[in-house]
Amino acid sequence: MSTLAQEFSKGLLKENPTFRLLLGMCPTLAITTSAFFGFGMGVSVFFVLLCSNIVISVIRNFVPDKVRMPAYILVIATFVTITDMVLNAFVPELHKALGIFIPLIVVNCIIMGRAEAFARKNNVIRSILDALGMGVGVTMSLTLVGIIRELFGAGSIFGYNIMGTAFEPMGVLATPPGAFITLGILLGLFNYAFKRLGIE
Amino acid sequence: MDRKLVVSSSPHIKSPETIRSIMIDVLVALFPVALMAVFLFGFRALATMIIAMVAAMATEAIILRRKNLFGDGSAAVTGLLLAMTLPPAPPWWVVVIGSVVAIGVGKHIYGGLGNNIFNPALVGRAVLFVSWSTHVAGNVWIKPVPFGFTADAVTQASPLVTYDASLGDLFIGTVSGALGETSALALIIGAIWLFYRGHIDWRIPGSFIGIVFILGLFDGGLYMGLYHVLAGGVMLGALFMATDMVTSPVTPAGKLIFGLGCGIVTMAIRMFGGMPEGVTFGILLMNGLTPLIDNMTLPKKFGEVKKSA
Amino acid sequence: MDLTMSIVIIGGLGVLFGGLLAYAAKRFAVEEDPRVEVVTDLLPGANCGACGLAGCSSAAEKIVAGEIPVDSCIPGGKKVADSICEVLGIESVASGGRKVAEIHCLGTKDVAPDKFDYQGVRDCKAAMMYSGGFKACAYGCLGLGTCVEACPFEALSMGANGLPQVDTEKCTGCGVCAKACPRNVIHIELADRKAKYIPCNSKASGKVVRQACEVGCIGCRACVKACPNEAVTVENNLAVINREKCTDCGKCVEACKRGIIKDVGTVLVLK
Amino acid sequence: MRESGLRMALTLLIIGAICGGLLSMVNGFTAPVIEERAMTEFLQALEGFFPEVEDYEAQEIGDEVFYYCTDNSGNFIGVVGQVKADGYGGKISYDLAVNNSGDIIGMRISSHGETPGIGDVITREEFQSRVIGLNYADPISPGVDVDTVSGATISTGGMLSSIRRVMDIIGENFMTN
Amino acid sequence: MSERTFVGGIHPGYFKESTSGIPIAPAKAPSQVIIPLQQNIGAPCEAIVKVGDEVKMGQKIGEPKGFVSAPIHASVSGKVSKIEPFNHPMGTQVLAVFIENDGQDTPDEGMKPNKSLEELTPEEIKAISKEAGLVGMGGATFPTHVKLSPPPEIQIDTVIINGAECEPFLTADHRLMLERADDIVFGLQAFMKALGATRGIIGIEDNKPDAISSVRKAVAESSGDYNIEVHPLHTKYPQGAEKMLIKATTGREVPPGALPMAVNVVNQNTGTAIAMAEAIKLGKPLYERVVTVTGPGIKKPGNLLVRNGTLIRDIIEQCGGLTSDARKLVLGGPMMGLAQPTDEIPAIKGTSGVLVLTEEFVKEQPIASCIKCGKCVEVCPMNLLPSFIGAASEKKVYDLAEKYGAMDCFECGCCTYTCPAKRPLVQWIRIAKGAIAASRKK
Amino acid sequence: MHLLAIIFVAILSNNIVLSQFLGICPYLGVTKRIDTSVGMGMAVIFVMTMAAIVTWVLDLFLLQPFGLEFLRTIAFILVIAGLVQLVEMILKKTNPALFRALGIYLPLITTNCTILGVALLNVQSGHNIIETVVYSIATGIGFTLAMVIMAGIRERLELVNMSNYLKGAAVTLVSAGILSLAFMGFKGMVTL
Ligand SMILES: Cc1cc2nc3c(=O)[nH]c(=O)nc-3n(C[C@H](O)[C@H](O)[C@H](O)COP(=O)(O)O)c2cc1C
Ligand SMILES: Cc1cc2nc3c(=O)[nH]c(=O)nc-3n(C[C@H](O)[C@H](O)[C@H](O)COP(=O)(O)O)c2cc1C
Ligand SMILES: Cc1cc2nc3c(=O)[nH]c(=O)nc-3n(C[C@H](O)[C@H](O)[C@H](O)COP(=O)(O)O)c2cc1C
Ligand SMILES: Cc1cc2nc3c(=O)[nH]c(=O)nc-3n(C[C@H](O)[C@H](O)[C@H](O)CO)c2cc1C
Ligand code: SF4
Ligand code: SF4
Ligand code: SF4
Ligand code: SF4
Ligand code: FES
Repeated sequence: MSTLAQEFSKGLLKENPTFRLLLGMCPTLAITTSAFFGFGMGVSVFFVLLCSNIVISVIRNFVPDKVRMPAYILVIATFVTITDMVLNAFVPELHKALGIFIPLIVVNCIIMGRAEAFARKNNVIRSILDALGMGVGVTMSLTLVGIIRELFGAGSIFGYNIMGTAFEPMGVLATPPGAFITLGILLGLFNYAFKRLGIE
Repeated sequence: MDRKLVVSSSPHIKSPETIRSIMIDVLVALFPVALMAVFLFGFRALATMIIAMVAAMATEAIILRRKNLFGDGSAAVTGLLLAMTLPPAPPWWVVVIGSVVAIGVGKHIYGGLGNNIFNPALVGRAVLFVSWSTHVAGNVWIKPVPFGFTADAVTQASPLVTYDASLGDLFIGTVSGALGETSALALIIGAIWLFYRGHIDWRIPGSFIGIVFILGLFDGGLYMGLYHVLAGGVMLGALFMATDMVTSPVTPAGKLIFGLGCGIVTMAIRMFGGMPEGVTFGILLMNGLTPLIDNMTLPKKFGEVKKSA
Repeated sequence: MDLTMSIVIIGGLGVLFGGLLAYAAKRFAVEEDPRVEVVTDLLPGANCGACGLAGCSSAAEKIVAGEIPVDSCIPGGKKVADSICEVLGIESVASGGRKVAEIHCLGTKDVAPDKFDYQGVRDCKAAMMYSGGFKACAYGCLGLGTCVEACPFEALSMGANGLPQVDTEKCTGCGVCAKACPRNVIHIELADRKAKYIPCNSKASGKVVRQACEVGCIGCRACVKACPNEAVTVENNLAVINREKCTDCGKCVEACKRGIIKDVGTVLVLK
Repeated sequence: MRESGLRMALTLLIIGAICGGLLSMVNGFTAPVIEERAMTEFLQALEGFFPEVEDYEAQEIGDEVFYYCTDNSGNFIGVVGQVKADGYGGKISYDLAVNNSGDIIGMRISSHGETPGIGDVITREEFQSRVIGLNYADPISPGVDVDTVSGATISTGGMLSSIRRVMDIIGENFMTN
Repeated sequence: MSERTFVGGIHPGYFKESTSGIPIAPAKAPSQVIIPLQQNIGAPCEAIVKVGDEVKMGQKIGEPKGFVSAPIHASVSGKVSKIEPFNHPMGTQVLAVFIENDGQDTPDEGMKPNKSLEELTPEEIKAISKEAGLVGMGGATFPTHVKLSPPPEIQIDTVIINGAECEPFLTADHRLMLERADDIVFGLQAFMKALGATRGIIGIEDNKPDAISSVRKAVAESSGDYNIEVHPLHTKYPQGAEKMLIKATTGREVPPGALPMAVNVVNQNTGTAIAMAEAIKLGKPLYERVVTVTGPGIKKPGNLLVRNGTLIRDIIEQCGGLTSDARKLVLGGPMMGLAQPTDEIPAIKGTSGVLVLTEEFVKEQPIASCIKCGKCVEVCPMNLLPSFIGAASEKKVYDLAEKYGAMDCFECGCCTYTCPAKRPLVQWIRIAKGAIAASRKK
Repeated sequence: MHLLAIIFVAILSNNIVLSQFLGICPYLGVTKRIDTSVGMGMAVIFVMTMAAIVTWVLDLFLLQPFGLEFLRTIAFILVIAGLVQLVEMILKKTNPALFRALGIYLPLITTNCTILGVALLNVQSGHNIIETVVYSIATGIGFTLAMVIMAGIRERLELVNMSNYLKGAAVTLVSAGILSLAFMGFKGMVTL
């Protein structure tokens, strides 16, 4: 079914959570000092999104409307906490870098947004595809921002030195101001590109 | 009637002043400052200024797809003022990146001349400062050698770290520091020209310098008051950068508040903060507040009786 | 120990808030029509103002309250109106077909000269303030694009000939442009009608039109006589074609010496 | 009765209980791993400073912890302090290792909020080499006895002041001979 | 030794030398006059003559339809040839009476001297001003009799004669003050008597020292017991704007949106005072006025006494015609005057100047973004924020425009004049005013 | 002095938006007009303080005694979500005027990471109850300050001709970047 493919692909570009929907901007700014951190955060979000989308679309019919929000939050928070503990146990370096932004995945608007807007209204298959698309979209975006900031702010990508030793990195890209400015300019470029490609 | 007439709204005469003429006036005002920089720091200072101006103008020309490099002259002003905030001889690529960031990020993201919120030259400088502090801050201040146009560069600590320069040296400019900030004398001469031409108003420089002086008094009496005014970038900032019309309030009361704010932040950073120099951050911060200040200080209309704000 | 306490605490908090919320929901219940939200979702969300209200959400409120008709949203068209009817459980109203904007002027710079050089704000309304507009024709399009700017759907663009062009795909027929035009050059018409039309807006006498424009309708009635179906009439010196009666035979086109009668569509898509 | 309070509470109770239970289980699984990792990490760090370390004893002084290290024959080989300095962007946490003759033999910054590219020079050789080898009896006045890094005076000066203070503590508490 | 002045204002080039030395000369009456039936702010008149009627010079041909309106009189004797819409200086088409001049200038019987000023009552003075069709000749053409009839709760204590003539290029008032100073003083006395005012002030910019001494002399020589002062004013545009003038001469500030009478002042132009004097002394209605014909596009500039309804084209012809590079025709001064699309436009009561500008004045400069230099804020005599009003109006955010003071702008043009970015601020403000007024009506 | 330092740091040198990157979504979304950004700021201060107190108590008396710190995230967010919803309901009924002023922002606040972030930061940095309250209020003020400054900037940018691609979020981010640069000037003045 072509619509199922759309369910997946919309998250990549058309409804890319970062550059189109402007959701979950905090981690996008905070932890993208390197490509690896961006990727790690993306995957974490991906994981939580997938799991919670599945569970919510399964339980959607049993949960009374009035306690919908608390119930979803419980589900999401559970997966977030699991992610937190697993990262801490097995990828401590990433856990330390992502810091408080791991628990804050709970309130990441992407996840709650998908739960409210999608999983609650759709069946499991569609919800999984939606989560896959959105998750890949987030991971791509975060990694991209990470790559750019790492390349110019440290001269490397995924830790591999690219720019040679004579390169003096542009420190501002590793700082909060650099994060804001980079993302702002990227957003502008994406707006332009989307318009050019005719993606509304 | 045989010819087609022109119809437009009144008034039908306009003052001869244009943006370009204002910018040329600013360049003229900066001439003594530039001269002094070359006199003190040699031809390397001239090179820095030229690189900054050309890079700024070229960036703007490319963004606007404009053939004329000089255009309305504002990019040249930005470039020159950026150079004025840099040490005499940073690496050329640092200067170029500074200009590109100033014009590209500081100015044209906002739609170009007149629309930017933050002072472009200072955006450029702040980005350089955070990115390559070793090249634009720290151990980069060259000891001035009057007439030593090609003399070797010897570095020296900034008077804002040592606090031991004489007031006379600070006034004339025979101290180490950024290109345009050392000579209060040259800056004042330039500012008088701008003042005479009606491009700056006493409020911003007056309140800025005034509050720096007053707070300086608390830091060690009259001497320190004057020292704080003369040392570092206060004069350059107050006379040429806080007065950038685009990024400062238009209302008279707003100008006073703006100057006070710049001075207070500058002095807070100098006295309690982590760095010797707070002017850049003081002005940038107040630039951000400018729209709010303008809104809070709408002038009283003619004939309006006291009505709260 | 951990396990039981975890279950107890999180479960307990769940019960606590479940209970509290349930209680509060009863205790602090506020009447609110949930349909407003649903209807707001259905509306296009362009906040274009074609309905005459501040935005889509206030339109939704008024629609639910029955203060304005369900088909008030022109951009949304029949589709939206129908789905709103479904939500509100009322019978679908047959709102007419899709509408589009139509430019009623062909007076490009070459054929309809200016009477003086206007300098100042590039806006049609502004230009009207100075001797009633710079165009020699007092009814023609000024070409400063106020309508283009006003269109909330980016359906208008200024053509190379100095007249606005409608992109019939994007145009929703909301009429915002027509309201913005100070010279009433833009008319809102059915999109899929089959008829000729006359892209001229001049109500001036033939003599005046001849001086001001090479193509404008002079009200000579040649078309009226030529039309076998009595579809053409001349009102206020301007020929008008009744789309119900017009059979698209093209007799009037041949008759018109000024060549101002056009197929619907030919001018609309002129790029 | 579909939307009754009881039902709402029950739903949340069930979901909450399941979530709580699940988390507890995962925690039971990961907590030991985390704890063990932290231990080995710390031991590795100690070994990095003192390869011959066999045993250590923690001692709290103020709100900082010092580890008194001994080799396999129980001889005192040095102290590692888990200490803090005032930096530009808040506290800097670091480990400082001092051998039994009172010389700094190593340091490791564990967390800091210094500006990347400016203050983070404290994590690099450029700065650390100025510190290594100093003795607790040496004067360590920032900018006078040991150069600060220009452009990062606050960070490096803060570190040096803190080192001075830590060395005093170590001298007082551990350097009895 | 000039008075205190207002804050703001500009010092444009004055360009007055070319005409200030040339005495007023009567213009040739044209063979046909075209007299629009709307010549004042307020309601238009109704024609009381028919096509084919013979009319005499000074005969009433238009009867006012409302209180805020003044009658209109024939400026020549002859035959009414048609009554139809014609171009009007306001840019619209207005019903006008066309009179074929018989060249006789036969005066109307109604034109005869009134009683002396001492004998006239205030009510009679008001009636005379109304019958003579007096309107303000300083530009706004507000009916004079209305100004002379304040509501009973307001006692006017001061009458100011506006001899500032701050608009560049114009010298009509200057010439009148030199040549007709006694009539100005007489007119002022009439206004004072009509209003029961105790103080009369004549304000004159100090770049016209000869006018100041001429008027001073006339005041000294005048008869009657009136307290009249002559105030030299700081030379600065818009010193002649009534609010600024009142501030400069009396120190009072007219509140925003209020009229001068709010501060117990009435303000009249010098030309209006002379028209008042003529109405009393000669019974002459307002059918001709002094017009400065000037500008670089005019070959032989001068001050002409022009009959109401004379085409601008005829006036220009009498001044040697246009130079080859003339491009813009303005009725009034360069700061507030209205640019005209054609010279086939009749002169009316409010036509104070015919200004023709050349190519170099009309070069269109591109509109740049506002650089927030604040120069417009500095010069705005009303203390508004023209830059923000303009920007808000450009973006059609009219509520913001209102917040920044759009409605209090009197369109003096200082802001547009001074703006280095060449922004058409006044035009934007006018647009905003229109939009705000429209939304208020709703 | 210590409390003053907390306030200074929370408002200026460690501004929650400009240097901690929390609450960016409302920062991009609700800064179009000054009055709405003030409203949002007030609502955040209120909810943040309340949530911080409740979660602090919860942490001290329920989670810590049983060694259940790993449940912080889930317990806190549950409490916050519940609280916000309760407040919303109660306000709507009891004080419609206040509800109209603040209420519309409340749903936005649940998913605003500043609230949970501050609750977590409070317990992680071992604040006592007074410090918790002070820190939360100051952080909220810092948030409001950043919001209002940005709203001022954006209101001005409304009147500017700029590229459509950059309008809105993009230019807001760039401006936030420069503001954040300016706020960096406050760093190093006070250390906690
Ligand atoms: C954005 C920014 C970040 C800074 N980061 C640090 C820092 O991490 N560590 C530091 O010591 N100083 C930092 N500073 C302070 C300056 O670098 C300051 O000039 C320096 O500490 C004083 O050194 P100097 O005496 O060599 O000029 C920072 C300044 C700014 C503006
Ligand atoms: C609507 C309106 C009503 C006025 N009413 C009076 C009035 O009652 N009394 C008066 O002395 N002047 C009145 N005036 C005249 C003004 O005071 C002023 O003289 C006139 O508008 C011309 O001024 P200007 O040439 O500066 O625009 C009125 C003007 C207007 C526009
Ligand atoms: C900006 C501005 C400038 C004016 N300059 C003059 C002037 O120079 N002389 C003058 O008589 N009236 C001038 N006026 C008109 C006066 O405000 C006022 O309307 C007039 O003096 C009233 O007299 P009147 O009703 O007899 O015309 C000016 C008005 C404005 C708004
Ligand atoms: C008095 C004056 C001061 C100026 N100061 C600056 C400045 O500090 N930095 C700068 O980039 N441009 C400055 N300019 C130039 C111009 O206003 C600036 O590039 C605009 O901010 C660009 O929109 C100044 C212009 C004038 C007239
Ligand atoms: S159609 Fe109307 S609004 Fe559009 S350009 Fe023509 S005159 Fe202007
Ligand atoms: S062209 Fe006119 S009718 Fe069509 S969408 Fe645009 S504004 Fe509406
Ligand atoms: S805003 Fe109005 S009153 Fe002020 S200077 Fe401009 S035109 Fe004059
Ligand atoms: S004078 Fe022009 S450029 Fe200057 S502030 Fe006013 S509108 Fe802006
Ligand atoms: S992710 Fe932080 S507020 Fe949305």
